[in-house]
Amino acid sequence: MKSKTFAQAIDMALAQAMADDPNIIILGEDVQMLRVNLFSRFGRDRVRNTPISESAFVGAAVTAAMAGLKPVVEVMLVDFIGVAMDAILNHAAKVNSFSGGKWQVPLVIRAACGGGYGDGGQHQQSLWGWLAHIPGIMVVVPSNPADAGGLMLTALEHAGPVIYLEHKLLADYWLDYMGIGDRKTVTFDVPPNGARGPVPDKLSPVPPGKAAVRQKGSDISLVGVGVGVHRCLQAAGSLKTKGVAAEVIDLRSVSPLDIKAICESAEKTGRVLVVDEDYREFGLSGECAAVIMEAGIRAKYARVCTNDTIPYSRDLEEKTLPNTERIISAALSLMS
Amino acid sequence: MKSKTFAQAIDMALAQAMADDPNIIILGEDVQMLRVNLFSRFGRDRVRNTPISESAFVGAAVTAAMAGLKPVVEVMLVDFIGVAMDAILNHAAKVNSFSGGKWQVPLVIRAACGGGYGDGGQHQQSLWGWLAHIPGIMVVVPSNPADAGGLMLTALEHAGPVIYLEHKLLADYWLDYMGIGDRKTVTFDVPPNGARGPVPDKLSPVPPGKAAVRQKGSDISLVGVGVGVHRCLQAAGSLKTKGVAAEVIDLRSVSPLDIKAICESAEKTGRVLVVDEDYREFGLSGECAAVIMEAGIRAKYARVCTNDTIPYSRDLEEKTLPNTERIISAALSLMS
Amino acid sequence: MQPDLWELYSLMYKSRLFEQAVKKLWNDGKISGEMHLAIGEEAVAAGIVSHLKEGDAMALDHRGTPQMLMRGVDPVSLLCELLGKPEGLCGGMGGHMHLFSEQHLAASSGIVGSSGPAAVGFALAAQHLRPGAVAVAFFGEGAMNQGMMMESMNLAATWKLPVLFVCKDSKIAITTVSSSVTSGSLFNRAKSFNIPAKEIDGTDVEMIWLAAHKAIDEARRGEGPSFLLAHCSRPEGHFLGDPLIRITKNPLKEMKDMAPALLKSILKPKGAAVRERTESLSSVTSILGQTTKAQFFNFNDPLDMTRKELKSDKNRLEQLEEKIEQEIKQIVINALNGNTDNKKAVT
Amino acid sequence: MQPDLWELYSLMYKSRLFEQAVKKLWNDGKISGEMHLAIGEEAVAAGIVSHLKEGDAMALDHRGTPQMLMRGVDPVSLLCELLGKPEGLCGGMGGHMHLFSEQHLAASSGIVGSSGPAAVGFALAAQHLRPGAVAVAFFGEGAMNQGMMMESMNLAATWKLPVLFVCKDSKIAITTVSSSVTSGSLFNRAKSFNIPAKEIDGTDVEMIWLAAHKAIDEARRGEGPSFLLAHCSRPEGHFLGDPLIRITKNPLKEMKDMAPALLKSILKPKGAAVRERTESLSSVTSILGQTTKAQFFNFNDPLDMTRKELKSDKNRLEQLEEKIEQEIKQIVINALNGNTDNKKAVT
Ligand SMILES: Cc1ncc(C[n+]2csc(CCOP(=O)(O)OP(=O)(O)O)c2C)c(N)n1
Ligand SMILES: Cc1ncc(C[n+]2csc(CCOP(=O)(O)OP(=O)(O)O)c2C)c(N)n1
Ligand SMILES: [Mg+2]
Ligand SMILES: [Mg+2]
Repeated sequence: MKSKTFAQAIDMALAQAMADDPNIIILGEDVQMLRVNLFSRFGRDRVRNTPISESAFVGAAVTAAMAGLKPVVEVMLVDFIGVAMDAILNHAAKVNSFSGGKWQVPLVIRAACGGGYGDGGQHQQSLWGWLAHIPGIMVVVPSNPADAGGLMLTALEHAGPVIYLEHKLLADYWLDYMGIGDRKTVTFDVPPNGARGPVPDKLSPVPPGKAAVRQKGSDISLVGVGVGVHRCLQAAGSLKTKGVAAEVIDLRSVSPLDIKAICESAEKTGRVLVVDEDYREFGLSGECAAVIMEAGIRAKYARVCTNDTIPYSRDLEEKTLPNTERIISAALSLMS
Repeated sequence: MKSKTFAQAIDMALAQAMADDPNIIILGEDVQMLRVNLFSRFGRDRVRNTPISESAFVGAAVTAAMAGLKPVVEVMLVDFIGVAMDAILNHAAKVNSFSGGKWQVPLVIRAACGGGYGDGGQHQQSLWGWLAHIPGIMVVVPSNPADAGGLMLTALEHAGPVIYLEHKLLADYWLDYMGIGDRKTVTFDVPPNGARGPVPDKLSPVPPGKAAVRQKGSDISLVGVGVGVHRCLQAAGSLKTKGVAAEVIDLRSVSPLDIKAICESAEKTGRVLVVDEDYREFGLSGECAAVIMEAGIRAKYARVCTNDTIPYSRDLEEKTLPNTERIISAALSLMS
Repeated sequence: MQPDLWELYSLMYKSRLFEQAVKKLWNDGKISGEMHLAIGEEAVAAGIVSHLKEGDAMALDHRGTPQMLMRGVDPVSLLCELLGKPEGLCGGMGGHMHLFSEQHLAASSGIVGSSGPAAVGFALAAQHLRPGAVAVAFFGEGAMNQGMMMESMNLAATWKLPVLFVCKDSKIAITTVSSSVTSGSLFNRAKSFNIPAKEIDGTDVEMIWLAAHKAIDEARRGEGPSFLLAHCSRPEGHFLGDPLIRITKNPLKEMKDMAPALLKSILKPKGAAVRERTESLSSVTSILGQTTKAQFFNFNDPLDMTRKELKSDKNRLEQLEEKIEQEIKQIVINALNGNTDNKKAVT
Repeated sequence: MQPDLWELYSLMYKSRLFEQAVKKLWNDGKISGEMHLAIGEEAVAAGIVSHLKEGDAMALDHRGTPQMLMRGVDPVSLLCELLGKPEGLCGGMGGHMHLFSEQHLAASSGIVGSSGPAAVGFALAAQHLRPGAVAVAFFGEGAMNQGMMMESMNLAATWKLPVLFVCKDSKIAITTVSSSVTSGSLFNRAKSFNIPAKEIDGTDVEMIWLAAHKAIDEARRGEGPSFLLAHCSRPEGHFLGDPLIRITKNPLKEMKDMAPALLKSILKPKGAAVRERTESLSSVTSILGQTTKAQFFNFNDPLDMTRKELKSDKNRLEQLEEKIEQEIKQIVINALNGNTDNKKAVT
């Protein structure tokens, strides 16, 4: 186990897999610079720069996957996925079903997501719950380096299409490009254990659809994903000083959702607070409520999410994205 | 009040509004034939055929709305909205917020939705819960002619973007084009009171975000939208013979969601069954669970939704879309 | 090289009879949803698909039955799929707009324009895994205005991918005359991406075969994509039950439903000026007129042209047609009974 | 007609100083996120925006500060918006990629290619509501490969909409040399949609003004869209803090972080052949080389060219520059204090 950054762990997973499987290729805008280490090792045929034509190259990645390649197609920021949505909604997600289960689409769609660095509402969305609504795709969101590497392997091994989202506050190079730009005059609320942490020397895949309990507790379940997990852990620290023992669940995979983990924790604590950087309505937080109610578990429930378009101004942004204070105050309300 | 078809009521609402407001225009593929009555009355400048270029013309409709027109832009089937998703996700829904609340996008996006006529998984989706996830857009789904006309007026009067979805089993011309094709050899489960019904001589808008209680009952709340409402009503009839008094709520508007109506009914009956033709996970059914739990209401809950890509074969399709039998059996489970 | 006209004719005739059988089954209510026939486009399909071999791929749109059939997909399992049977090519899950055969690297989609990216992806895989193999995209002239199609042309040309873009120009997209919504020529549009383009009579299977031969050959040799613009006409309309066809075939009956509302709309106060209203009406009439024309007068049947040449050996032609007719009859019977080759293979 | 070079120079100089002030504020940490400057593109903005009047519209991309400023948006409220202040043009909600002014019918977006549809919609509204008004779309050469941009060109040409499509060719999109992902010439691409196209030196404000004059005039008279392809260079890179610029400016420091991992990757077993690895490396070096060149050697400053002409009246020039410098200083002070015109107007 060495300490590595979130970004290094993903690169490592890709390098490990690409060395073993010559059919893995990377496609996307600027990938020859973004993945310069992979480009210089695997060459321009396997790390291909594309034109700014997301609908064509994501669509192409779908059939390339059907015809024997294993493309990792990058759409840079998940916000830009709207341009390529048809390829995901009507093709990647449906071919297996349309073919009567006979034809697979082993495709990884990779994108950076999330906010907290003042880049405005068109570049800081999360959208994981939105994407997970479409049957037929897996959606994973790592919260630390070991999972970032492990979930990339999970994605690469999965027989169907996977959307792999890396949060910009965790991936140091994204934050550098989009937020820091070599300045010492700006600061961001980067979760240190998310951006850097121990990573095994040889990575292995995280089991699909398996949440991780990051902290045990008996009073309230904080359920989150990505950066949200770290906000929950921080909130749990404060709650502890107020005598509240919070359990923190890192979903890791939005779809499939680890219903068992959510329900077991809900059953135990009787209080569930979902922390979701994606939009509040019709998304992950609602789905968590549904699986709890479906299981017949009686629990108090609240959610701290992004309620609206994310504002540009750092002040307003801070209030809009789920922050530790909002989590603490929602948790305390549930306790009372 | 005359008896009119669902489609006639929409045409009537548009004709009424277009006569009063010269800034209303209709854009989309084949609209000169699809809206032939409006075309022949209002001419080719106000009813414009487009090329098959959804991303351009939906995007154009956004700024046309910003610059003084009131476009009703048609994407034919909601399934095709993937191609134009960026215009909705990152533009229509966000301009008002980006401009600091200073600039409005009074746009109606109209599409046919829903299945039940054997057209396969790329032409029968509902997607209302998916679209409602995006903050900044209203999503309405009428279930009968009077509401079809009224909600079109609601959409036209709304200051922001509205997605207006008409179900193909209710709109006779869609069903004729896509399913019947002048054949006497096919039958479809068309809800008669949805496809035809009394419509006031002068239409007025339905209040935004207001559900309608279609049937009162004290044992269980059946919550649905579009064709689902009729399936609920039919199920309620059967349940009555089994001694179960079901309340049926027609949401009419998915976003904003009538939380009050859902919660009042849930509180009263203590049992909620959401019937949703859109995909089950991360959508409307989950959101209903969330608002009930957020309100601290203890209720039993279940959902009957579309769980997967919709199959082509009529048999398999029938089992996949929410049908009356599935509703009855889920309701009875909740009763026990 | 010269095409084998007998082989091409047999592909076309088989496809024609197959689709005529499909029409009957659809009319009988045994096939659901929108059924898009490609009657009139057989020469384009045959002239191109006859070049394909193992490892080559096809990206099809909503009108892809002939290509699947000609490529060698088991016809009974194909028909079973249209019938929505579990024995179908896709177990009844896909239906006529979503025909998939992994073995033939053949994929379909009902999303207009998506055969562009699909062919690019197939060709990319070919470049990596099956050098010398090609991918063909079939689509209509309406699809040329779809952004992803234009992006795909740029992408294929940039990466010198082995793609043959085949645009079947029916002049109409559902009810919209494509020239009224298209600026510039499609031929020049393709050429502007630096893609060699050829415009061709879509009913002349020999010419198509030759053009495809050249284009596919170049693609196999790594010289990149080509574009074929083939003009066809399509007497069965956009899909079975096409309202335009219904009106032109049975104006009295259909107009009875349509006319009163139309008349009322035209006479209503408030709205466009009288002149503009008249223009609207005449544009509706003109589409109906074009539909009639395309159907009854303008239909250059690609089969007729070839049949004329083959008539020199009348006996052989009669035998061939007879054989194919029997084949199709048997296919229909087997499909209705669910006796697919697949099934036989399994049991 | 001839342009007023003094007016154009004053627009350009103001924009230059404004963006230099933005750069400083960004470096000071007062502006967040990705800040895309348009230094080097001032002639394109000035030569075109100076033609616009009430009722005309602008659709901007991620690099639209100069156009907003030149169009007459209150500079203090503009700067306040970049600073994320409540006094900003959009109350701090939009930021530098989302500048909106309803009064000027000016809208921005960070989605590459979306200024195409946006200009089409503005022009459609103009055709209905403000005959004679026009809409301008500004975008980069990278955006020309975005499907919606190509669709928009077809749509504008089909509907004969008053759109001026302005492509600022910086030759690069973030780190990708656009010619390496673009097939055919953009000039021919535009022409293939039947849109009159003109290629032009993007540093020559006089030529741009004249070309825009003609194109906008035609658009106002209902003759439809035009396309201008203007070549510019952009010394500030893609955005402030651009890693490519950093490496070229400070190779020792930046390479210290980058080189070890790169070297390790290149030497790892399993992967491409040595020759291909060397090719990768040299293509990285070549992008860095091009960045350096664009920055230090190839930068044709559009201001220099005009200044040279105006030097004939040296006094007037000095006075003008002095005045603008003062103005910008005051704008920065006011913005930092939140004293916008809006605010004054309200209180
Ligand atoms: C993205 C998308 N938009 C619209 C449609 C509806 N639609 C189906 S076929 C068709 C016309 C296609 O015309 P063309 O490409 O010329 O093919 P043809 O039907 O004439 O063979 C349209 C608009 C669709 N399926 N997908
Ligand atoms: C749809 C979409 N894809 C990708 C991006 C990321 N992106 C931002 S700017 C840019 C390059 C644009 O290049 P060009 O159009 O030439 O404009 P320039 O930045 O050179 O002025 C890219 C790829 C985006 N914002 N939107
Ligand atoms: Mg056509
Ligand atoms: Mg550029």
